[in-house]
Amino acid sequence: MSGYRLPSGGRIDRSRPVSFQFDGNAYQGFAGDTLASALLANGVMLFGRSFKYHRPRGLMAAGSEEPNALVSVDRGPGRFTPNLRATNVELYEGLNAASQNRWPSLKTDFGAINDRLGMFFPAGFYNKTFMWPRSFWDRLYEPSIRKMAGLGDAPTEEDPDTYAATYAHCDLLIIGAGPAGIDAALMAAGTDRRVTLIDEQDEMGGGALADPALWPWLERSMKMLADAPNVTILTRTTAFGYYHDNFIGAVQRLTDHLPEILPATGRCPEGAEGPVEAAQNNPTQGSLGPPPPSALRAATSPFRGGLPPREKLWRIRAGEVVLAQGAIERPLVFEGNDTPGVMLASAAKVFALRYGVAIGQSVALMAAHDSGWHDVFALAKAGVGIAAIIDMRGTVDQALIDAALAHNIRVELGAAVIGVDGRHAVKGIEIASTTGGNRRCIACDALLMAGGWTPSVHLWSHSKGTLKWRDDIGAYVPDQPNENARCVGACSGDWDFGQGAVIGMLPTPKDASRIKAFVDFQNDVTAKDIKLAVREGFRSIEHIKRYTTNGMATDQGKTSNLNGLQIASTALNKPVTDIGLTTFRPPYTPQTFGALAGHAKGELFQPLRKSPIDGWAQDHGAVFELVAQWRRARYFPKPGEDMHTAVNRECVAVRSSVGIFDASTLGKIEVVGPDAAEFLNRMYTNPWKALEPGRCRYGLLLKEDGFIMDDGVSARLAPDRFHLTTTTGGAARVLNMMEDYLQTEWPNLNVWLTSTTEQYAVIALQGPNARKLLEPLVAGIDLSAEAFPHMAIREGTICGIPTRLFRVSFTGELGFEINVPSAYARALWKRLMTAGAPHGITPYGTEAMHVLRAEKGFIIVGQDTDGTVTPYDAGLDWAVGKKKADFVGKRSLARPDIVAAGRKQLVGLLTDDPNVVLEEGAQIVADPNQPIPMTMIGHVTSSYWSETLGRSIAMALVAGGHSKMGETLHIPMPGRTHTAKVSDMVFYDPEGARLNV
Amino acid sequence: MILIHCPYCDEKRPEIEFANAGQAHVVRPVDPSTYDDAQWEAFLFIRANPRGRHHERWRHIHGCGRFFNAVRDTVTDKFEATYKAGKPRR
Amino acid sequence: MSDTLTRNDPVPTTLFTADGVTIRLAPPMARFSLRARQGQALETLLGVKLPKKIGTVKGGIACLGPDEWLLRGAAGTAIPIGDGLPVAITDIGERSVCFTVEGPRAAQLLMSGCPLDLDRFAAGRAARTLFESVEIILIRHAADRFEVEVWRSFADWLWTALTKAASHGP
Amino acid sequence: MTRFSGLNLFAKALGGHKGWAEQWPDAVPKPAYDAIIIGGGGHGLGAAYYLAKKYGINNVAVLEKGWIGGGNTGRNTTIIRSNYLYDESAHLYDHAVKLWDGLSQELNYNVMYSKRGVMMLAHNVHDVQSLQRHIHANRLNGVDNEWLTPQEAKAYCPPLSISPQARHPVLGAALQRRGGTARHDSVAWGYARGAAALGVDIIQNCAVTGVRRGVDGAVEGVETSRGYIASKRVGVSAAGNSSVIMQMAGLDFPLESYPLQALVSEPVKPTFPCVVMSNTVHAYMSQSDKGELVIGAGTDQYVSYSQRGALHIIEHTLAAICEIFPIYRRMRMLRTWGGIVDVTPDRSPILGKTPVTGLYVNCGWGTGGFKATPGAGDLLAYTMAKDEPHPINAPYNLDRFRNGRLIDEAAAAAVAH
Repeated sequence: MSGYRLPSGGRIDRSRPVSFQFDGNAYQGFAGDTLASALLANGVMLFGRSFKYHRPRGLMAAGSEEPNALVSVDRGPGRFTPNLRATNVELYEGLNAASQNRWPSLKTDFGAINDRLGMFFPAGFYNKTFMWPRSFWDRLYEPSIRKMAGLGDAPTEEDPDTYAATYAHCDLLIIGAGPAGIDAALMAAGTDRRVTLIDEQDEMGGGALADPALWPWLERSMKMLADAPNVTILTRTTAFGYYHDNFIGAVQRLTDHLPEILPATGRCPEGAEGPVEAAQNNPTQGSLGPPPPSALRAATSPFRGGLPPREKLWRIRAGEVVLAQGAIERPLVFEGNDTPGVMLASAAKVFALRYGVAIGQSVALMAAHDSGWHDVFALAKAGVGIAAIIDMRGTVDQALIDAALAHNIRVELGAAVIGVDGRHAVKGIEIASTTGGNRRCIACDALLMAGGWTPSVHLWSHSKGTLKWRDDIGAYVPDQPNENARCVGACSGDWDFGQGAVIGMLPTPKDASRIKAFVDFQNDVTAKDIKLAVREGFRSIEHIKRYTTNGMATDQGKTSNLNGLQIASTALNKPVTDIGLTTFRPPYTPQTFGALAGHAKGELFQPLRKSPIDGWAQDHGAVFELVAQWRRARYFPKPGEDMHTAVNRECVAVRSSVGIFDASTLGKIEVVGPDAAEFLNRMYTNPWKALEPGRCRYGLLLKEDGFIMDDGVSARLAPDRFHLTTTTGGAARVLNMMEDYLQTEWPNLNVWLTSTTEQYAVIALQGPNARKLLEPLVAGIDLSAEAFPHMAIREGTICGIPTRLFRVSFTGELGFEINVPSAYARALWKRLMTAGAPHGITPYGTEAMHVLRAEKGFIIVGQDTDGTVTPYDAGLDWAVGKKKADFVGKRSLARPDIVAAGRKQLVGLLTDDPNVVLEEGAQIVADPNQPIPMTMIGHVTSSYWSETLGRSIAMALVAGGHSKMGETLHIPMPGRTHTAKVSDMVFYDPEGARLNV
Repeated sequence: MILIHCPYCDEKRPEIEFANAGQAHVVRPVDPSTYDDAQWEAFLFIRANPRGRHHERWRHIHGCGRFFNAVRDTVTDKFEATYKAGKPRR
Repeated sequence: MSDTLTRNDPVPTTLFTADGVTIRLAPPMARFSLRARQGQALETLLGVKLPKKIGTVKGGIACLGPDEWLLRGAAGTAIPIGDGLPVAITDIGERSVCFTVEGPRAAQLLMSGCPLDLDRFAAGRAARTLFESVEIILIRHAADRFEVEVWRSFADWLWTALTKAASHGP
Repeated sequence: MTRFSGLNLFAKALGGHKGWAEQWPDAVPKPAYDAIIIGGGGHGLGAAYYLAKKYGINNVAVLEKGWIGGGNTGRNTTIIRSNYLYDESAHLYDHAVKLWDGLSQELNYNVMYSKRGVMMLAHNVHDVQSLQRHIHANRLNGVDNEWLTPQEAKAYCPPLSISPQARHPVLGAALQRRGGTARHDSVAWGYARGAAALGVDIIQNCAVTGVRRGVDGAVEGVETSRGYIASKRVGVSAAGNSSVIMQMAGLDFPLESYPLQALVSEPVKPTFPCVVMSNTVHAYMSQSDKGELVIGAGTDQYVSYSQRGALHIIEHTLAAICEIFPIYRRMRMLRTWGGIVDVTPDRSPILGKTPVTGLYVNCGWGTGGFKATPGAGDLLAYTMAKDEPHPINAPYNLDRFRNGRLIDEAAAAAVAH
């Protein structure tokens, strides 16, 4: 026989039947059921197959410690979740669950052959075999092992659900809402402390939910807590990890228990454009609109509100933490202990009294602890037939025996179950006296185990609180706290369930090396596996765990760790405390990736920074590239153009007339104060003190190790005010480094740094017609070559907007960089486009910018240098102030390897075939005919087609490159070796004639 | 996420507001050219890495912006003290 | 500043509403970063009183660090820049934008991404902090009214993050 | 040593597996050894094995303060690859990869080296340039590494999202087919068993408390929690605790130790065929033979020996994983853990002699030590046996921090512009 619904009792709502499916079969349960209780009520005993041996398995527990009954739940496209415990899946109308790790069906599983061959798969078997023939490993053995392993299937489609996250703060966090947790909350209710009480179940109460006598108390208490304004209650919330300084991670499950997921209450933005593109495309946005035909389909709707999040991550900072997580009953280890129908006594009680479901009609109990007796008495009271109580102890409290007699229950003391009859369900058990004799059978249809209790010290251990061993309960209990935390109730080792014996494995007259007595049910670790590990020299419990995988299943050893420890202790003949304790690691129970990722999905994954002009570029078909956190327009293809064509056109436009470029992403730092020049003089390689206001200077910044960190053109606006620029990617690093020196090395300097990267947008106008275009728009600045020379800065207005106008050039052409307050940049850009139309003004992107600067031999830090390049390597000797006593990085430039010959130096490279554009990153050799591994003397850092020059150009870091001018080098590529000659890096207008016009 | 007492803001703030800046009290020489290669190596690279009491720098980068010093036990991660830059080693 | 060039904002200028909270872009304003070893020099120069305690606001000026204040005022406000004095005054009027977050659920919404204990963050306080990975300056004006200053290029992200969190409901 | 084989397994099974001997004896320390290795991780055990096997020094002790393989060997994400940029690195790691190939047979212990391929993703133009540079350098160094288009990357790893709309779209990938994974614990155990069979004493629960040096400054032995043990040759291979040991010998080292976290999902049926790494998104992942998705998280920012990482690191890592592999959003994290990684200024290891005669060091592997296990072990053994470094590890000396000849792979990938 098998489980059935009791005629009365439980907290389920019998007036609300719920239909659901398991493995394609339709069943009915009640509101308030879990999948486990509902299936059990329908007589289903077989829930799943074990990991390794594919043994048929039923329910062992009633809560989150369940190791066997793992199911997959499918809620439609993208909403497939494997490995859920049936005991944690709340029943809802239409629930569709399936068993796992079986083929073709749960009842007939070909994988069960592993069970028959189990003797050949002891712990660590894979270390000992599959080595010959060698080639079989990759092709046969490993793929086969992989295929056999794993539990459920992984999802195959993108999850349409969203996840939320929040921080929260409280003075008292109570984890676990059983009687102990509720008592702690009641004590704090009505005080001025902010109290949060969280529990993983759908209903508060913990153990009290299976004790009808406590229900009135529970109801009263929960009402008091609900009425207390200082108490926050979170159900369906698992505190999964305890981190530094009372920081607790918890996940709240919001929708998995709902039959339908209805849109959240949030409303779309009223009217107008939003940054969400989907919203713009939806004609009904702006109101809630017509309800979507199916709630689940709404997930793909463009509504901003969309569906409520599936789960929410709570990041809770608590003043004090009270852990009231209770204790978990321990199974007993004997042959057949994994047969469906063998269950923890406490679980059977939960099923009967909380869910109104009996595990069987004739239930036996195998006890090593008093608590099982009490559970069985409760079952008897609920109308469940009790076949027998077997207790391995020779004597127990007489009151228990009296109570058993009063219930007319057969009692067998000093005896142990040594076998279970039945494969898919219990048909009977065989017992023997603990000394081995007197074997006999007892008919029953379920067997309960009462092996004692294990305090749930998981979070306590995460917090690095210490544990102490208690021989009397055979368990570790909390000792000294490391955080402001304490344990109350059963998780501290205090309970009133009575006493018990502490054992590893039940005694058996059978050959223990031949029987499968399970310790870790999910991972199929048996007592003999643990003994084998010990025999093979694995003595630390961590070794035993890793060798046997005991405690490494998805239940993380909640029911197996202590039994494993006891068995190892016996096998090693050492006290438990001498073989260590495996570390408890977060999470307490498995938590969804999505919940940990929170909102960080798609556009919210990481901020994508956009310049104020980005929208114009997007509207005009720009192709973007990602640079640091920014996106930048790479080129602006006209219809039919590829990148090459577009870039050629953009380059030619700059050289022949005028191009316009968005340089807003460059970092900017305003350096202000009487000691500004002194400060910059110490930071940069070149001298700054003599720079006159109104003039600009190229600045080179090293790290203290002497390697190039960043560069940029900076301007002196006033004696005590500089406007620095940095690379796009270097802005934050440079500012942080400068603050570091300023605050900690030179705190006496009167100078302050302010990031102005986003204060100013920067529009570069480059080309021979730049001045002509600009002149009519600018007021207060004389743009003439005499009044405003190259490398100068002027302040005035442009189109009525204040501007800091730089006359600088990263292209080699006459050029200006117009700094204006960000909000006006897009309008100004449009104005310049209009004004420049007669000149054929051409927007260009970063790719053309790269080509143009390479034609002039300007380096890009991060591309032509890479963190191992000194100014001398880069040919930037001119930018190093030889007379300066010190600057950041100067001392490092004198280190032996930095002054040694043969360093890689930056040079130009001209391919012998002008049509060959070398690949960036290609390696350079002196002798192309050497065998591999070749001696590489450098690599190509930048390489482009120069439309202006009608040939390819490249820059390269080459060992001793500065002394190799004119030499031919080789670039071996797959299929062909290119040749190129070392050249100067300035390929275009070396005299700079085009600049000074 | 550890809580760090910022000696400038005078309150405990969450770690993500801070940037660790390595060992504290590693002083840059006034004139680095007087350092030989070994001394310079020590300044650049050699770091105390104790199991236990450790002097380190933090910057309250997403707060008041200040660098400051701290004494923290690297085994327990607990702070013994934080103090302003320029104050003597604790 | 100009009647010929129009401003562009990085986020919608319309009000976002969800249960218990509204979010909107604040109008343009003037902003200056004020730096000095002691506030005295600035007070003299500007003729204002500076809040001394980090994290407090007084007369539109927030003290963000031991030598750092943020002055915010009506758009177009001009102040002396302190040439030659041991102070640093920098125009950052367009560096950031400001969101006003209002409603009974405002604090709760902000705590979805801000690690500070906003229950204990009194009206009149200001702090540079984070919303998830993005730096913000948070100013509380009343129990149910906050302002969030964020650098312009992060504004789009923050708007999306806040409105999404708000629409997820309590 | 009982030979492991399918046949023997079969035979032992018939005997109820009672016939298996200890894989390695739990040795009691002798008063003196020809060589001592401090640290019973894969590197240290490997060094002991090769000392005995290749270099004829059998009177060796491995001293482990806890249980062997319990440090970073047993806490890492088991990635193996050698597609490094610089010659020095490529030679070092490829030496290891060559030893990985065939290690199971050599040790007669299946370490489950799985050549499933390591794919490194490029998400922006700079990544593409950087990975191409690696590929070109690797080709000329004889190290396999090939470029894949996004479509080819997707074909190689179907769970990968190559949506151009992604925040960090995949622009391509570099694939090293010889890269892969191995079973971390088995590596330690296999070396321990192999070394023990050659006479090496593996001594667990033996913490080194001091390094004794003679009047000439040379090493004479080590003080331990189990008494003084003499040896004129001491190799330190103590990962995160290397600084602490070096301090005992009076040496300050360019090392800092940081917490590094990793995590696994619940096991699922085969879904993820290879190893994927993304430096830009900060995520890497593979699937173990048991079915768990194995995911590497980042380091915390401060020095710590607490083995206790922060939650926000895990949040960032899983956000990154879900971004590259959105189908795994409903997968669940089963277990997180922390290790201690010792990091040098140039992120490359220190492997060679020290200023103290007779004291050798193998440290500073940061997050990348597992892949080097056989190579590091072999090279440490070589250096200890010959009292001079092998040409492969010669560049990994301490002098480089003084003379500036750093081997900085991270700096080579620097980004700016």
